[in-house]
Amino acid sequence: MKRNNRLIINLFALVVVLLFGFISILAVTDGRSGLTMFSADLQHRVSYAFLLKSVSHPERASNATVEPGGRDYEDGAANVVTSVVVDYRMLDTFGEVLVLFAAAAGVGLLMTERKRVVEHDASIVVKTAVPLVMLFAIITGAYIVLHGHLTPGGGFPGGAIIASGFILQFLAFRESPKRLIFKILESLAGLGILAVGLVGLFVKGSLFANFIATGTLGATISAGTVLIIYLLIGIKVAAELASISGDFIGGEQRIGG
Amino acid sequence: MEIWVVVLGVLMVVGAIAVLFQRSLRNSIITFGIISLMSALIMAMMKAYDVAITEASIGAVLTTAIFFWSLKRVEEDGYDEKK
Amino acid sequence: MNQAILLLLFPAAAALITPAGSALSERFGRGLALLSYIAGIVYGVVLYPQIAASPASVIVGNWKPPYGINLFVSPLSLGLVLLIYCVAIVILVSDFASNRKRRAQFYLLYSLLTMASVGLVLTADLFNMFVFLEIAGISTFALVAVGREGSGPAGSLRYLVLAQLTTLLMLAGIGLVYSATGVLNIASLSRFAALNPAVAFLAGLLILLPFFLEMKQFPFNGWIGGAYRGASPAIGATMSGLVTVSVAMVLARLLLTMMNTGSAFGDATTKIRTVVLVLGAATVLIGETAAFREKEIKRVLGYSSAGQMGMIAIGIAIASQSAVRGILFLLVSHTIAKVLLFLVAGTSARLSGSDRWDEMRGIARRFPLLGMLFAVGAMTLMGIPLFSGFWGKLDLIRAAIASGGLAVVGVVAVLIATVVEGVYFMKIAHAFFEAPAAAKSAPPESTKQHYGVAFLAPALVLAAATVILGVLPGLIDPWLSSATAELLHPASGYAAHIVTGGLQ
Amino acid sequence: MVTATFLLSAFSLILVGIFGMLTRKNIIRILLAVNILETGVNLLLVSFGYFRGGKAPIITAPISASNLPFVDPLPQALVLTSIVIGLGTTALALAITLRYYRRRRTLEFEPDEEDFASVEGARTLMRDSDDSTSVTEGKDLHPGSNVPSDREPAGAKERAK
Repeated sequence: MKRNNRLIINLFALVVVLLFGFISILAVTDGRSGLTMFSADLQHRVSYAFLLKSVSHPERASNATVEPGGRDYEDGAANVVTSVVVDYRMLDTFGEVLVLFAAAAGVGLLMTERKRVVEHDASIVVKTAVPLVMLFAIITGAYIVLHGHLTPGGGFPGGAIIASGFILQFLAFRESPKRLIFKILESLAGLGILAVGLVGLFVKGSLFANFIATGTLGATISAGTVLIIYLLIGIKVAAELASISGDFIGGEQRIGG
Repeated sequence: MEIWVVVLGVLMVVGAIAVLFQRSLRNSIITFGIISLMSALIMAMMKAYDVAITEASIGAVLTTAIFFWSLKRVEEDGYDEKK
Repeated sequence: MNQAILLLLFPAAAALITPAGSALSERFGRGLALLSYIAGIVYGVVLYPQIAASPASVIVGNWKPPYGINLFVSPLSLGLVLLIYCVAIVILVSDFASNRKRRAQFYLLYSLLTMASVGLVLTADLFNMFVFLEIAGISTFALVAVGREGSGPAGSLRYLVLAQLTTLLMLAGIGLVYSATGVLNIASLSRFAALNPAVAFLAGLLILLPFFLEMKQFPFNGWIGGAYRGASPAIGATMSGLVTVSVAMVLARLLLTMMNTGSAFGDATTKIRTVVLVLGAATVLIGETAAFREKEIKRVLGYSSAGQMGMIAIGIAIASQSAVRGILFLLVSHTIAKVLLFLVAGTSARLSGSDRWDEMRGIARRFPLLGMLFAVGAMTLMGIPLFSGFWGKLDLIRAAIASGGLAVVGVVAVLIATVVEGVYFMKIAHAFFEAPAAAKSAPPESTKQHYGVAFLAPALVLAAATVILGVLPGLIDPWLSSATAELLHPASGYAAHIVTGGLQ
Repeated sequence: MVTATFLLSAFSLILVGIFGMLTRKNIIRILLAVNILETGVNLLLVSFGYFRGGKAPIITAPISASNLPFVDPLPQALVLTSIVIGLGTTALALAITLRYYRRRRTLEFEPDEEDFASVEGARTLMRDSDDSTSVTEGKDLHPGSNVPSDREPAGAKERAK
């Protein structure tokens, strides 16, 4: 009996899914008048003003020009995706930082003790190689975080790469590192981001407003608070992902060998 | 460039179906990791390099790693797929 | 007026400080959380006269909508924010009565959940709404999973999987709307050029999906049983009291302000509202009958919330003046009464040692005040006159009859549900007031602790609020009329206050 | 044509993800399906922002209103956020799954509601740790006894009838 009621559920789900797919494709290719999926080309999207960095005066966007080396644009990041993530739509990113914060807290709260049987230690090769690889991981990650406003990448991938350095250390060296350092780092970096936001609120009149001159487009130190916020996000994401992974890998109980 | 897009797209969908119907959990997680990497590649083809790096470093590597760690911990706790 | 965003930041700051602070002392997290909610209330009350005079569009980063993100602080949203903070304080205080030693992360997650609910009420940007929905989701899953050892994780997982399904489909809907219109702001969409009817219907429904789930609407309420059994009473009260306020408000905001005849969703609006009405009516019937069959008191309250949210969905779908007044009143009175009932359920479960109401025989005899509080909460939900629920249901039913057509189906569902509600609340009350079972009565020492001031104070405050609102509904009339004006006339009440920089 | 391929592959990933979530019983497989759905939605969003012949939105040469050869940066920003949210949710879900397994000894998700209801309800609250964090700081609830809780209070089941 068990076998075919699984089959019925599968078939029913298949029908539901195909129906949903059919209806959506039908809706999207509908011929009637009105805006459809491809109606808004780049000129008619908000990103037009993001690309031309003329959000504070969108009516002059059509004759705005932006070039590397230009000074004091309203947003100094050469990488427009970073300027959207960290400057134009910063509240999303602040919310998203809190999502990771909640996830780290949830994992910390829920993770159960680990009963791990340890047969043998990591070989000498691993033990000597890991610190080296860790160093490269952290340097690469730091590079990606610090150049977030110029090249693709930024706080999130950079932080993840730095965290992968720490994860290597958890895996190779048995004793679990003191994780309080990650908790405090995470909390401070989060407070740092909120502080930058509040300074923007009280100095420039609205939360996360850029209160530092945005310098020349494309320079290493440019884009004002965008660089600072992405740095803090990088630290926070690195600390959080390291502590989440540390919770999953769990401490070592030397039961075996 | 067209051909690669079609090939990758089809491969990803086949991989996604494979994830659901593979017998061993370990193979499904590996297949999922491959799909995430392929999606990072497709994003790079769509000139979305920021997202490609993030998808590769977080979506593919860390998510797959967390799945493996959980599977490992559950197996240590007495879980056996054959049972 | 961009300082109003501080309303949102108090609990966020408390959450961010907690990990570092919890190293100092264990009680640090709890005190900080309460402090941040009190600060939110004080700031909100100070702000209210200014906002009542002219609603404020709070922008972030000095970028005007539709380019930047804006929050819309109006009497409606500020009133609900204050309600959310009050409910959060009451629930946290009542949680002290339970003998559970909560870890710092519990309060951290609770503050993030409160902040997310406040954010949902205030935000005027679609993707921002998605992010706040995810924060609320993640905090709720963790808080439910940490509840009852056996069924907490199971209930939380089912809830998580369903919530992820609907939230990710909402993201696809947001992508579709952006690809068609080029904007993500609700005010801009409320007066944008019309979308193709089929695209509008599909995108509109996809965007509403997670709110159907959070409001426990019919096809998406498979998770209620497991989640409400697994969660501890405080978290059950939060899910039914705190989260539903923000989710119902957002559904009203989307369905009335964003989707109206002049908006991007144009003539698909009527079709979407019919779907909401039908789902609401089905939920009312299914929710109440499920509550009727339940043996565990927390699940009874969970399913009864589903029924009440179904009524609110019907009211939103009817979208007439008195319907919106009715459901706003119903939303406020349901929140107060439901949190009160969860407090009573939690305490009587602790006193009688079991979750099932048929095992709590005679508890009202031993603790008459407990029985009285339960009666007040139950009568409010049933809509008995002299209690606040009555006025809400009256307006709703009057509006439904006036608007005729499919709304009459809604009325029939509401009336049947009220009868079913009455029956099962009577059944529970009967069990409560019955002659006490001789066998197990909790030792007196723990009685004082469970029944102490930490339970009584918040419960009495809630009961008083319900009765006052029931006897003088005029108290919140000005708030109701300005809220209804804002929701039903988006051009003058909502979009006019949002200074947008070009592109509609 | 290329955009249509991107959209179609993303959309089919969504459909496979939804199908997986509705039909699988093993929790880890359901969570894999959630991630497939999420990858599909992310791909869909990025392909909404893709314009044929566009370049990555990084300003390396002078641009003006007439010469904007870029793809749309905004969907990329949305997907950046969505990917990290997906990681957070998956990490939390797996932590809950570990706790679920610790207690139920199985990864099959369909708990038999009714059977568990009678046991769960009947058990007196005092004995059952209402909040595991208070009783044992994450330690195993019944040290040593690996007896799943369903079999334990057989007596309670009779009394509950």
